[in-house]
Amino acid sequence: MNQEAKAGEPKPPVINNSMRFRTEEAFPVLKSHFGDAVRSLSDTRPDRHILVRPGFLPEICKFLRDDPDWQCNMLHCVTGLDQAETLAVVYHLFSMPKRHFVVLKTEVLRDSPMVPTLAHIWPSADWLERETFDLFGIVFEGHPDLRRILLPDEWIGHPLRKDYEMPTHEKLRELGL
Amino acid sequence: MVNILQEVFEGITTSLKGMKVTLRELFSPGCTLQYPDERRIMPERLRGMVVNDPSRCIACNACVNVCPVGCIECEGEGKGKERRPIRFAIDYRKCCWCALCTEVCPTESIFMSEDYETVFQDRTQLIRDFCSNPIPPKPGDKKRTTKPLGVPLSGRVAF
Amino acid sequence: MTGVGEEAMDVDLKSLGFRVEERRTLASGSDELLINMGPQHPSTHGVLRLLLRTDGEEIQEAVPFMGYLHRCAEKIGENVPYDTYTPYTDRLDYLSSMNNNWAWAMTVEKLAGIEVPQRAEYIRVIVAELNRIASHLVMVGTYGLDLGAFTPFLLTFREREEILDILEEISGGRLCYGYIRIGGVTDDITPTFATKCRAFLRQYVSKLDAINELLSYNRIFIRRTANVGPLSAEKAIACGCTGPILRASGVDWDLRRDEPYSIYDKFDWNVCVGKGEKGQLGDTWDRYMVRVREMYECVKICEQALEGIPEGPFRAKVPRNFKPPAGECYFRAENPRGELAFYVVSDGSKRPVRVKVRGPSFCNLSVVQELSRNMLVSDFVAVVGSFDLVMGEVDR
Amino acid sequence: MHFVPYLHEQFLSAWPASVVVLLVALIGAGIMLAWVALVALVAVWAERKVSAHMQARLGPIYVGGFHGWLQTVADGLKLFLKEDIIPAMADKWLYIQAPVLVFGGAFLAYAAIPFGPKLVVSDLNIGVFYILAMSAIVAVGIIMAGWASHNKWSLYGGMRTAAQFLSYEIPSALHLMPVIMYAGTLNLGEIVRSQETGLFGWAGIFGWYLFRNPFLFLSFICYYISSLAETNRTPFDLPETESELVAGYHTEYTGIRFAFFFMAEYANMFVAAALSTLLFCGGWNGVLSRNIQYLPDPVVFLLKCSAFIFLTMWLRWTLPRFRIDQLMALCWKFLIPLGLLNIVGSALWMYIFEQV
Repeated sequence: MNQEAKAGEPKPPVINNSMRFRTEEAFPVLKSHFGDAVRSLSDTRPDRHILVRPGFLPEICKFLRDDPDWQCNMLHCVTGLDQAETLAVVYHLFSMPKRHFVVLKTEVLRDSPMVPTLAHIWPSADWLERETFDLFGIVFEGHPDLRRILLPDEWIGHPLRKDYEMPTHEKLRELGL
Repeated sequence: MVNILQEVFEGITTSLKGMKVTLRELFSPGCTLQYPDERRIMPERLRGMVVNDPSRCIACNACVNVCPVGCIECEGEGKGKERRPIRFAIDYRKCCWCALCTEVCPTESIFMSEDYETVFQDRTQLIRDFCSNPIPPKPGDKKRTTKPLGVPLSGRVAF
Repeated sequence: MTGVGEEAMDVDLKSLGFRVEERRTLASGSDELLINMGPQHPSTHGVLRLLLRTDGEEIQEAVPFMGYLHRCAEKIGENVPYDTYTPYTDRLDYLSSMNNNWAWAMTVEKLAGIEVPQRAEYIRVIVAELNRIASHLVMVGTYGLDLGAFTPFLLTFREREEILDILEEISGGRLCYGYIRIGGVTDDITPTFATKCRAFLRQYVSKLDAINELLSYNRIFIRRTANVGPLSAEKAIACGCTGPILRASGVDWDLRRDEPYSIYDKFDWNVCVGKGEKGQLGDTWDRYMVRVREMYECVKICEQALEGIPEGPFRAKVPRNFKPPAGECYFRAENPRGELAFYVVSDGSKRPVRVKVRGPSFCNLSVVQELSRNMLVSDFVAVVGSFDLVMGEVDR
Repeated sequence: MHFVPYLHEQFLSAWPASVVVLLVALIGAGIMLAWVALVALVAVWAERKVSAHMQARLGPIYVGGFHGWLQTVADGLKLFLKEDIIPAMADKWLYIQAPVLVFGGAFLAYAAIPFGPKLVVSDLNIGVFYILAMSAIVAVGIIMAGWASHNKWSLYGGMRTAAQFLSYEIPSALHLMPVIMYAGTLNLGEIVRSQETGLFGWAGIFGWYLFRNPFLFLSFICYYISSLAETNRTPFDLPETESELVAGYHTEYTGIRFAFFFMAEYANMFVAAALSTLLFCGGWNGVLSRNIQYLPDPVVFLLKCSAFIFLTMWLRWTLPRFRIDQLMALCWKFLIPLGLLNIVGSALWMYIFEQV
């Protein structure tokens, strides 16, 4: 079991990985530009993220996309996250010319999970947000075509939330699925 | 006009090249085997159907815990070294042939057999209880039953 | 067109979110036709359903529907231990399970800071590149099939079988290997592995040349694919396309070179980029040809890696009850179909809190809807085929 | 048909003439039907073997012993016994008629094909014209099948057929014109006989219209291409494109009705090969002069036909298929102008070099 203890210690990653995360460097820049809209920088390992307020997300993203220092021209991934009290959306922005990642995270309440859409900034957000909506029930305001994407249209509930209960076979049959 | 002629010329020459390839293939031997009559020689590490040898099994539940699909059911009897399974069932409907169970097994009783013909006449046969329906011993099959997959060079760090 | 299932039309339109007026014009008096291409259509490569609104042979709109193969891969990820998730990654993109395994293993290794032995890295590179060749062979073959050429399909499958034989020899499986695991690989290579690999690679290039003669440079094939469905570089990046599709659009980007994970920086090879030789840049032929050329490069990488396999352990010691530290981690790897990324959030327990699979096919597929405007049905088949979708990964 | 009056006078004088004619016609038709079925069976088997070996496979190997030669018979039996499904929304009458019409068109063409100097069911004066007309019926059947299936993919197949078959009727007729001009007749037997000797009285291969002049050679290639399109073979198999239209016009057909379509395709292939042989390749005339021909005429003829059928298969398993607009462009922008050019060119050639 000493193996386990060793693995649990925080130590610098030794694997050969040249993915460049510049989230730490982005934080002061965003903080100075957007003030309170940028809440905090997480201390998670190995990747960190910047917590932003959902309302300012499109502005921040537009800044990161258009600013010559950042040039995040690709929205690599949009992920939902269930954090018990809140739901979160994590955005992995990637810059092809600058070769770096910036990770943004925004938290919304479980009861009214509303996040503005980024589909007009990056077209790739379209389907990724639809997927997040489908599996987490996070509503992306202003999304051009917010429908379920992986589950059937008649599906009830959002399965990747931690409080989701898998319907029984009888229930599914009732729903005609 | 020149374009059309060039197009036609290219069309004909590239088609002829393609025809050359197919003609060559026509006279080269096929690579298929007439399956029930001819069989491939299977590699040693072939992951056939998972089977368990209840005489060696100690019902430690390691395989049950590691199985990603939960296809193993095991009930044991006795304590310590005396522990033996009274029921050890593998549900082949769920099994995903990942061989994780063979790696964690401390007594190497569960292993991937060489039997890759997984066709059954009815569904009940897909759940096999190795206690009531043990595997017949294969004389020429010593090696597979003793060395499962993934034993690291430096002794047994089973995982 | 009289009454081809008007009730069925209603349902489709509702789920499409078409406006009511549009539905009316379509139902009565319109010359347009609504056709379901899939989920059982031969050239959607799996269970993709595309609803086509066509005017004659011309497609006005194509709306993809998926989820027919949704197997809750992400939900399962939250409920199984890290290493036990490996067999599930096999089944994401089932044509390149080695690469999936590897991406997952590297994600967890990054999260937990596990150092992988050099021997394991070499073995991983070899098997992953072999699997990449196998995966591209399937694409090349089935793409010929989409365009009506049968023979390339079986000829490529013959080569693929040889790769599968090699991979079966070391892993025991033919499609879902589960070979690359956290900390290394399941088992050391067999004594005959290297010789078999070399023998295969030696004869393979000439076989690939024959496929080129038979299909790639055939004039009919070029006419069918060049200038069809061109995708601009800006659009490809904005839509999140990755892998061969991005490269076909002229973007010189390959993770293996630009973000060299593992030991890719040790090898000498070229990134294949679409040049638009036969038509516009980023057309279907480019997307096809990038893959064909990549196969030659894979051969180079494999040969170099085979030369350099060092002695040593093939697997790092990973504790049996493996618990990575709490944290989050995003890692991507260059898969045959693009960048497969895993986002893992760990709370320090045995099981991850969240596993997100960013499948390359999923993001690539989102372009299809835009590309399909005013395109013939035959061209659309060519375009969908060129994206080389694996629905296991789109639907997860 | 000298046989009928003879039969009537000698043996069946008590019967009315019409009955005897009908009887003879039925017997002839029966023989031809058996022949068509045989051709289809052999051709299907050959296609499977050729395709298999080109694709590094073996093809049928068990049924019947030698290389699975009975496989198609077994498959035919299986198709006979299979359930015949008619889709609920299909136009039942048309749906049932379509395979009959498709097969009928292919079958009727056999009546005018001579297998040897005297071996012909009906020695028509307008043989070429008749065969072209009969193979056009196939198009009607396919369009009917596509429409009646009540399947949108089938409808596409049917519509593509309408465009493709009707367009390709023109070049295939146009490219036969130079031959007819040379022979001065539409009778197939006469055309073959006129190929016994060529320019300067050279016999054998130089008598074949294929080698009479460059325009005829061009005509032959163009005719062969359009015959591929008319028999619905890759690279022109657009009506059934399994990767685009699932299976096109015969998507919904099962069992014996599907077998009819299948048989018609191979029957048509033989007709196209026979026309190429008869009109361009000297029919039953061997490579050498007729005086030193050792093989029986029908054998020579069938050998040539087999060569053409093999070529068709070879092309099918090599080439990808065209797109519909490319197919039409090939027809209207290339084959038809070339057909007109060939007619003029052949006429001039005949006038200048052969003083006809």
